[in-house]
Amino acid sequence: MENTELKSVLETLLFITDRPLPIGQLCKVLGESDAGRIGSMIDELKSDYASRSASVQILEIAEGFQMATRPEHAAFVRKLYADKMTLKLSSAALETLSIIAYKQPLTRAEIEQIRGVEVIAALETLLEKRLVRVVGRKETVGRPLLYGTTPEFLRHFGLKSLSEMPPIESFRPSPAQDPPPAAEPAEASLASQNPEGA
Amino acid sequence: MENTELKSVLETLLFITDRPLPIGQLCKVLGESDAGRIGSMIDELKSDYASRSASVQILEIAEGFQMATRPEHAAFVRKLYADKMTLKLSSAALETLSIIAYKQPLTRAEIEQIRGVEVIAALETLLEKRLVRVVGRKETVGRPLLYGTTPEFLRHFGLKSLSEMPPIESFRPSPAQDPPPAAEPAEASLASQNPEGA
Amino acid sequence: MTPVVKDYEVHLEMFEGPLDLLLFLIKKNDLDIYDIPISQITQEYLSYLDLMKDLNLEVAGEFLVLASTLMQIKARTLLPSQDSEEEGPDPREELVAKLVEYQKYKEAAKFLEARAERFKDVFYRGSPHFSDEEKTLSIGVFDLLATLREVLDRAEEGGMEVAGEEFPIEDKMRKILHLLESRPYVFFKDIFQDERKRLAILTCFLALLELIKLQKVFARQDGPFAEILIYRKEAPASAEGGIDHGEHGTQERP
Repeated sequence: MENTELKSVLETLLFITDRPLPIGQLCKVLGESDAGRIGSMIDELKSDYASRSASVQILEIAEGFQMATRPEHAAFVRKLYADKMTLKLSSAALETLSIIAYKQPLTRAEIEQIRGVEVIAALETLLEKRLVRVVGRKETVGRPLLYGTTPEFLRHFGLKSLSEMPPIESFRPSPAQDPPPAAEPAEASLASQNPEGA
Repeated sequence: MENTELKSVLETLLFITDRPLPIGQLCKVLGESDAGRIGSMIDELKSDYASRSASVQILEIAEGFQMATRPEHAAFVRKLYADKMTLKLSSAALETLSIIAYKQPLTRAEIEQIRGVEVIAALETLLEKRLVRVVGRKETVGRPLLYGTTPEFLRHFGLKSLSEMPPIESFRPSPAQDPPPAAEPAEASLASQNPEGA
Repeated sequence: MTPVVKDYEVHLEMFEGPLDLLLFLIKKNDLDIYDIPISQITQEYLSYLDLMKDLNLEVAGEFLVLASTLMQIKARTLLPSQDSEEEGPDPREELVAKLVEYQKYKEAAKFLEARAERFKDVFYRGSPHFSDEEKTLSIGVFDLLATLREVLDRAEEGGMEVAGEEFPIEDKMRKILHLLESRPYVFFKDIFQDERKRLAILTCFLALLELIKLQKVFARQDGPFAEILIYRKEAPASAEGGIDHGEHGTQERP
């Protein structure tokens, strides 16, 4: 690949990636064996960006390269994401989430069996907030989707791993205690999560 | 805020966002009341990018603006993500989606009325891919959930807004066996938006 | 009636409904949706239903409801026309209206598909990654069934069946894979080449479905009602340089 083309593809990759890309991986994707060449192309890109005072920069972080915003505009980025940071969950969503956390992977029908009500609205909220994801399909009739929790789930609840969750048996209700009635899934949180408030 | 600064912050926001930003939201984040000014700054940014043949472009999509890669380098992006970037929907899912797009908001029973068969599996797939979301409940017996399309839906199909979809009546089968109506009236506006053609 | 083929755990995911089948038959026979020959369509519709039962496919209840609607319409056309006003809505008109309505959305779906194809090469930061590729039969179930029907029609009539004769599905799966060993694809019909017995043909068909489900082969059709081809599925090339999203179906946002 010729230099201009290589630089252009590099720019594309550094833009689109959601994690730092090591030189080795860039070589593989670009089909280029000369890591030194990739390195100097990145340097060129860096100085191109700097010389036109672009508001985006190419950073070398621990494991690799990635585009990032410059600190000058941090206030605006924070403002953009301000609404997103607050995460309020309805009790229906929380109950659904705890069922998934303890019983994963499981299907929607299995969650509904436990909760005794439809959970599609709660599930949609959890998917939207990336607390839950599809982890595969169950090999039964219809191959229903299987759900599990995400790394975001752990981060949000301050857990290092799933094993940090208390054993489910510790929540066994005392005989007298009735479980609270299943609450309506509240739609409120959807709008606030969406920055444009669509 | 002075023009150069404004453009620079705009570039930052259009880069960092993971979803299209409507002009209104950009105004809010930037503390700028003049939407026209933001619009012309975006136009300037667009032509800056085009004139230096940047490998990234600014697109008007899904009722907002966002940076995107250019189609020329798609092969490398796919390679970076191990080919996990292409969503192929089944025809059942596509049909369910088109019903939702035109008739939203509507309930699952209403979709099933049109398709004549259960749609829960297709609906679950569409929710999971975030092409569709729960938008509320219908105030009838059982308060069934109402579904609608998402900004991701518009983005996935390259639509600026729902109004870019051809009127549903243009798809009505004609009494004689004429070929179905030409499928893409919106061609012109997209071609100009996406100069390379996909 | 019990299904002809029993005890096989082959399940075809059927997301198509009775309206899809009717629209398929209308297109296949090049009929006018506004002027459907009701006897012909009813007979064909019922024969597909029988075939689906023979294959032990899960036939949704809606299929049976529509079957009885069709027979009701047929019965009406045989009666001398009377004051139809008293009999409430004309079931034929209702059915045509439903078909026309649904047909519009099917065309709209094609519009969406074409759009997605045009924009598939543009990526955004935050574009979702798909860890579980949507499994789609690239051809319709009814296209498969239509071809199967042709094969069955050509085969010898059922009189030759030997009671208790067995056709293990595994044998048929091996046979199909064997056919594909020396070439990249075969015609769908070629799979049934040396089969003469109804049960053997049905079993062969189920074997094919199973292989599709196991992703050992895939079916392709270039254009409506074109010949169906069965391809061997190559082992996926190692995703060199790819980010492993196995544990990362969702993206982390700032």
